[in-house]
Amino acid sequence: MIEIGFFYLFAGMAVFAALGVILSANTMYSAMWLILCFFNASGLFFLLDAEFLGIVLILIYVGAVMVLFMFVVMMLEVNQAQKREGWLNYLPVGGMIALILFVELVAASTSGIFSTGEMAMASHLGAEVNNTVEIGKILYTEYLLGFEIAAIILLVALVGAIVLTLRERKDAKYQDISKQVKVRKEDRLRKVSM
Amino acid sequence: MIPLSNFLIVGAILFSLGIIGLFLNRKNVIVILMCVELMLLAVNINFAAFSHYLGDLGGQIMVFFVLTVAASEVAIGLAILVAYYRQRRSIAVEDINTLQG
Amino acid sequence: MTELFINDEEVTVPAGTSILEACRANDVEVPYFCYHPELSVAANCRMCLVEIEGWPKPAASCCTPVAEGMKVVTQTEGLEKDRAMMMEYLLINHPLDCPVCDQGGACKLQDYAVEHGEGKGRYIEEKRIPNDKDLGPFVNTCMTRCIHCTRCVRFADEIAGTGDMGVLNRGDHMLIEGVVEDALASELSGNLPDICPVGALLDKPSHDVSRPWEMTRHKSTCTQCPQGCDIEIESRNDEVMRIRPAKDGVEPWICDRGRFVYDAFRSDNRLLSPKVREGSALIDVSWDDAITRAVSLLKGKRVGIVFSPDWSVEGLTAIRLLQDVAFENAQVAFELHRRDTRPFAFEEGLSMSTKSIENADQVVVLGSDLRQRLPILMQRLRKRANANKPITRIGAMFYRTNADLAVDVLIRPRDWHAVIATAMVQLNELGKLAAGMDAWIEKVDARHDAGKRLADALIADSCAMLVGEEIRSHEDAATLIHGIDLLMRAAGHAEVGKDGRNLLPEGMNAQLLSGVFGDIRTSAGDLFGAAANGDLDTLLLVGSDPVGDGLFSRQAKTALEKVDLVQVAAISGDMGDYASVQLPAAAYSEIDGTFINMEGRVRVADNPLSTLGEQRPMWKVMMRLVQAMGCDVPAVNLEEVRAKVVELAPACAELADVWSGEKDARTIFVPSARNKGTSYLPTLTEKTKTLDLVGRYSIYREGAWVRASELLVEAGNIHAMDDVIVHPDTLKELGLSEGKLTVVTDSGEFSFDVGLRTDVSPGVVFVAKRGVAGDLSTETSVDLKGGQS
Amino acid sequence: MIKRTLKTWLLWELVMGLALTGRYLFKKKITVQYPEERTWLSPRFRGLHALRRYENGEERCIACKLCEVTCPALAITIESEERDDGSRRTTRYDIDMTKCIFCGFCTEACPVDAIVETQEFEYASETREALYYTKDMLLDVGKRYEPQIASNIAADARYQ
Amino acid sequence: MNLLDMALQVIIWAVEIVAVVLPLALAVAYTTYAERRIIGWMQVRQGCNRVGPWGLFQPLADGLKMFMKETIIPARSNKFLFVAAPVLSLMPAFLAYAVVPFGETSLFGHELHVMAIADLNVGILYVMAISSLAIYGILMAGWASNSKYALIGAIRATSQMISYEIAMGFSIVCVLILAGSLSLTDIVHAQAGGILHWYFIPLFPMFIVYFISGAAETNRSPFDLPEGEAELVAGFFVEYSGMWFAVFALAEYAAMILIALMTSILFMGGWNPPFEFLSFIPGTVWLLMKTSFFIFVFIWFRATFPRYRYDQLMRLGWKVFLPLAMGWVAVIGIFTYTPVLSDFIGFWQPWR
Repeated sequence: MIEIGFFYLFAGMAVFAALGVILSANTMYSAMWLILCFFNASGLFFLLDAEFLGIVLILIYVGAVMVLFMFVVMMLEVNQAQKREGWLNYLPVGGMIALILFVELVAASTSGIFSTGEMAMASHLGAEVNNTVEIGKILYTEYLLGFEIAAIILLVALVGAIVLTLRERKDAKYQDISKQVKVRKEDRLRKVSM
Repeated sequence: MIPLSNFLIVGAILFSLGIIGLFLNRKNVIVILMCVELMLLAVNINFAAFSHYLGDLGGQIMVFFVLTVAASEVAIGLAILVAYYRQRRSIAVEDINTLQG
Repeated sequence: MTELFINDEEVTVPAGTSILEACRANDVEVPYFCYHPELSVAANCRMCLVEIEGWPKPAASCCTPVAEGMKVVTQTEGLEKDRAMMMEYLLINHPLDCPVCDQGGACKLQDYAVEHGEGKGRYIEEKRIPNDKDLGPFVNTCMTRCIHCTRCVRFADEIAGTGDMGVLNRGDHMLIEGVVEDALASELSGNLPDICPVGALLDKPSHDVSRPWEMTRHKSTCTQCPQGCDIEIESRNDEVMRIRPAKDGVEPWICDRGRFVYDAFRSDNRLLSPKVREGSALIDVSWDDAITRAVSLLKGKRVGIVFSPDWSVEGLTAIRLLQDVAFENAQVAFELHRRDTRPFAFEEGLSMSTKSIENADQVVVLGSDLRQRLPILMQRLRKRANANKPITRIGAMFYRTNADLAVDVLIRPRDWHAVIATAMVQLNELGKLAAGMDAWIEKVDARHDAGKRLADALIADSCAMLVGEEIRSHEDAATLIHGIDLLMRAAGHAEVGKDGRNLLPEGMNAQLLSGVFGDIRTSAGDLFGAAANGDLDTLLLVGSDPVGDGLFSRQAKTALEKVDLVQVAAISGDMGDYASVQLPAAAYSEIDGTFINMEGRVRVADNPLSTLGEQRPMWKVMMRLVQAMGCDVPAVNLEEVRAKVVELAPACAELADVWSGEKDARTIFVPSARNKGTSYLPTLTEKTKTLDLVGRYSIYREGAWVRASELLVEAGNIHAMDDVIVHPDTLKELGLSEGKLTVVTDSGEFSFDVGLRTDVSPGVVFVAKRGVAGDLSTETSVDLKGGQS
Repeated sequence: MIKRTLKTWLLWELVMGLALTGRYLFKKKITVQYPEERTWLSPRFRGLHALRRYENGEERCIACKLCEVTCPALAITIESEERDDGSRRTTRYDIDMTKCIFCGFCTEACPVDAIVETQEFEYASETREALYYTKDMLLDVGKRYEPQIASNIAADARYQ
Repeated sequence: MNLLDMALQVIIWAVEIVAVVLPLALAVAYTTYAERRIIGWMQVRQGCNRVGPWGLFQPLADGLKMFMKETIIPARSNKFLFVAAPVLSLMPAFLAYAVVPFGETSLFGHELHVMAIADLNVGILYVMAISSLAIYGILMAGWASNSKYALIGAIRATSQMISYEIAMGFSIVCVLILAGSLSLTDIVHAQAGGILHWYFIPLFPMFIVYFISGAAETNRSPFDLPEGEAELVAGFFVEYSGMWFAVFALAEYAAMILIALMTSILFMGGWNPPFEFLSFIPGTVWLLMKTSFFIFVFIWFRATFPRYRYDQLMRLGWKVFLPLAMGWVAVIGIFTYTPVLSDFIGFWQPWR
């Protein structure tokens, strides 16, 4: 009972927040809505006994990715006024595509195999299983290759992002702190006998 | 007990909203990126749901990978955006069409 | 020219210059106290000592003329020592009260004590303490501070001509004394504090109020008389503290009236906010309300406009613009002293500069009390008289001048035709002719001996004819001026370059007025008459006070009681009793404006004081009225008003260059109008009354500003004379004695205290313009009766 | 070299810094407990202004306005006129204590020691208006602190 | 679970929450007092000693003053977010305490009961996740104020917090490797058995990294650049006054106490006494003593060190702490899985 209630709460909030994301005039608000959406998705994850993923979702998305979004929004001064210009032209096409997809997906998900039967209702992972431990176990065994690739992708993304945005300003002065710290009095001071 | 289809429908709704958002906010690359995140989230929900109901942790591992890729995508995407903004002082999608041949 | 060396630099100065002047001309600093460029040399302060090569002793540079090849040194150790000793000597009796002395901070003695004096005085004995003098309301004395430079004595002798300061005793007992222990009789006495190098003579009204460093100074033009002196207004927090002659002005002095009138700027009589009559009282309202009220009184009504000529060129032009746009058929008058509005052969304004008047071979003054009307011009003539150059004067009174006049003749105003005719006859005999003279001579039978004196003066090589108010306000003025014009032409004083025809105007900007308003001017008397007869609904009075000033006060009073009055003014005058609406306009200290003085000299005032209340520049008030009347506004800023000035008055075209900065205002003279075509023949009407009536002008009584200034009123009371004065012979002839007598006029009988003065022409009754007898000025002839009416 | 590396990695400098502050934690405190305890004030202390009078009751101020002109904060406003007995006196002598920077130039400039600064510094008020000292208030201050002012001037006279 | 049980559970939760939040609020208040006194002493001053005996009522007076003050909301700010921001920053600071175990007690039954509102098995992850949310309060405050100082302060704060969170995360990973659990209770249990078992011994560099990163994470001196008075006036909360300002201060001190608590739990053996013979003193007291010590050290830092320059701060985070922490993870990993070395490390790894 309680679970159903929570499900509808989380699901409803998530959908509502998603609407907020796409309808807000202010990019900052969009980001805030998206954060709310992620929170609720995390709630859904908890309902699915994926507490590790739920927390990681918050940690990564809310704690890092969205901050990055907000950062960029704050720094780039997006002109809000012209954001929505001419959206009506694209709404029919986009709406149509989205609608068709939506109908298809709903049809598929309600088409018997997922909506009825044992699989639809029964959880096949016991709640008492330590989700974190289990994930760890298969992540570092079965999916090790994938894990390594993901690590490399992250590394590439890290390097890529730095390469893209780092610029040494010609007109700015930099100091080498380790060099400063390393300095000893012998380097600067010379004894001269008079 | 929550039926699996409920999770799938939530995923479908979020995914569709993500698509509409793409069309609705064509001017603003940042919001477009957010919509992509939204769609990925929908996919993640599906993965997690299937994983749960099928009793296979592989789904959660997939979520894990999707998260990784999404984070990378955002980092790179925003980095490109910042670099572009420095060049053009604008991030409107129309202005980015100069990349066309 | 003489060449000499000052501190090893070769300089060239005119021969006869003193060394001190040579140094000053070449920016070499030489300290001095007693020297003053406008005064004679006294050489008694010994501060200006310089060393001259080959001379055994230092010489006083102010009284040593330069010589060819002279080698002057102004800075040596010896001289420093001498100067230090001089300073010590001067400071023996000088008190150390700089903190309480108004001169402190602007004091030569203080500056030189710092620059040249020793740090310490050795004199410990008692100082002497001369008594302070009472020199009237303008000059404060503190004689302990006096260093006996005698500048004031020389000023009183040479410039004021009154000689009422002098030196008593010698050496240590030397004292500066007023010859009469009373108020200074001079109308230039306010200059004494300016020339005093120490704090012995100080400005009394501003005494102990402010200090020199607190003052901000800005240049402006005095509009108190047609002379239009350059003044420097010293103000503190936008309150005028002092008015002084501008340092680089044309005249080194200004008169007391122009100096102390600032008292009126802050008087209660000042209009500082718009007022509207509610019942019997005037109450302050907003500009919008006042304008609405004014428009309700003006729009669609028959309006007469009377204004004062003392506004700036821009303000006056704005009045014309208002008339053009809003009241096309309105009558306009601006002269309260002119009975005859026919065009004059030469309109008001001088054709000569005051300097060339001073230097002319002959100066003829016809019927003018110059000392009262134009004290600064009189000071120039006095300098001329001191140099033994002739001045001829013909008038109804031996007006006091404090100068020796070569010829001074008394006539009665009704004799002017005869005088001119006689002069014409004289010139005819000498073969100096002008077309139209014969008709004159034929028409006038009477002859007057004064005409011969006039003719004598006219045969000089150059002659400056100063035609004064007795002729200008004469009922047949146009004819008389035509006659004088003929005389001048005949004598050859009318050619370009040596034009000597000067008609002394009533106020500022005469040259502009005859151009801008020449076609629509009317007599103020006629205008008031029309108003009194009900031919007008409303009077728009811009600045003047026709009840207090001018010839038509009785008519003005009748008219004002009859019609509505909208007044635009900086000062209310007596009009507060009549006005329905009063709109405040900025005084001359408060505007960016241009002024033209009687010589045609142009002055542009800028950096005005902040307005004290809600008053606005005249042109703005006028344009606001135009706008409120629902007409197109012809000019919305000062530049546009100035463009209109040039458009309306071609004579003032050069002003455009001044405003644009292309020309220096000092280089420009606006010429006064000449009406060549006019010719009138005398229409001799027999006077019904036996005695001529002449209004007597007083510097301290004429003008709303002056009457609002307590200081000037006080001075006026000191110098007051009886309301009516006559020559003793006149009374003797009539068998009367002085005291309360009845004056019989066309409009009634009035009783006055009649005083006796021997310098009045027999047969002439002088009335004080302001005061109880002011009402008589509309008349030109009266009878006297004994007893009270 | 080793010593340096060791020092760097063991955060030696930081530890020394902490040790220093740690030592001071136990030192005797030098705080003056203000209302109960007070520090000694120099005779040259520049506190609240006062206008003085002569012993016969006559105001010292002669309205020379030197203090007004020397005031760098433009805190002094003086208006003067000639009094009936012919002496020059102020009709208004205001000091705006909110503007005053207590530089003491006014006292230096005063030729008659009329404007002085007392050692009083506790004159806070609840309104700004109360800090606008008029002539009467300043004379009143002078009356209250005259003995102190006189002794301070006497103490400092040698160094003037 | 019937309704009564549910109601009972709710009441128990409520009591637990109150039992944590109230002392926490008081602790925050007296941390400010302690800070002022200690800094005062270190600067040879007295510090606040006027309100009440030894100035003990000073925090109350300050709180009263803050709440009486007018709250000014700038005219051109984003009103909603401006008001929401302090709440957003306070909420995670308090929320994190939900999983903090304050000790074990057998008061409520025979078995030992962990004194935590929720003894989550991923407790440490939870703390990490929640404390990373504190950024939003600051970010929103900076952005909604519509002031350049606030915005710069907020940007500084966020990038600083994100940067140091990574180093912090890696130092925690080291702890996890040793303890073999994400549960805070298990981590404490793993350190049982005296001071030698505490993790600050094998993980000494990580202990330092964690603690210093904690200072940076909570914007404490010498890493208080986001509120650098000299250049940013007051940083992200320039525009705040009165109550909302107090809320920010509350959040900052709560976060500071949390870091002190976490340091005690992760590295200093939590509620374990250093020596067995001292175990008569309750564990909670030990934990609070350790926490107090770390709070004192935070204050000590503030009294001692000058503020870092921003580029130096970033350099420290990314170029020193991050490699160091990652390297130490590798070292611990190598130790754990290399046969010979694992015997050494096994001493601290009870899961073996």
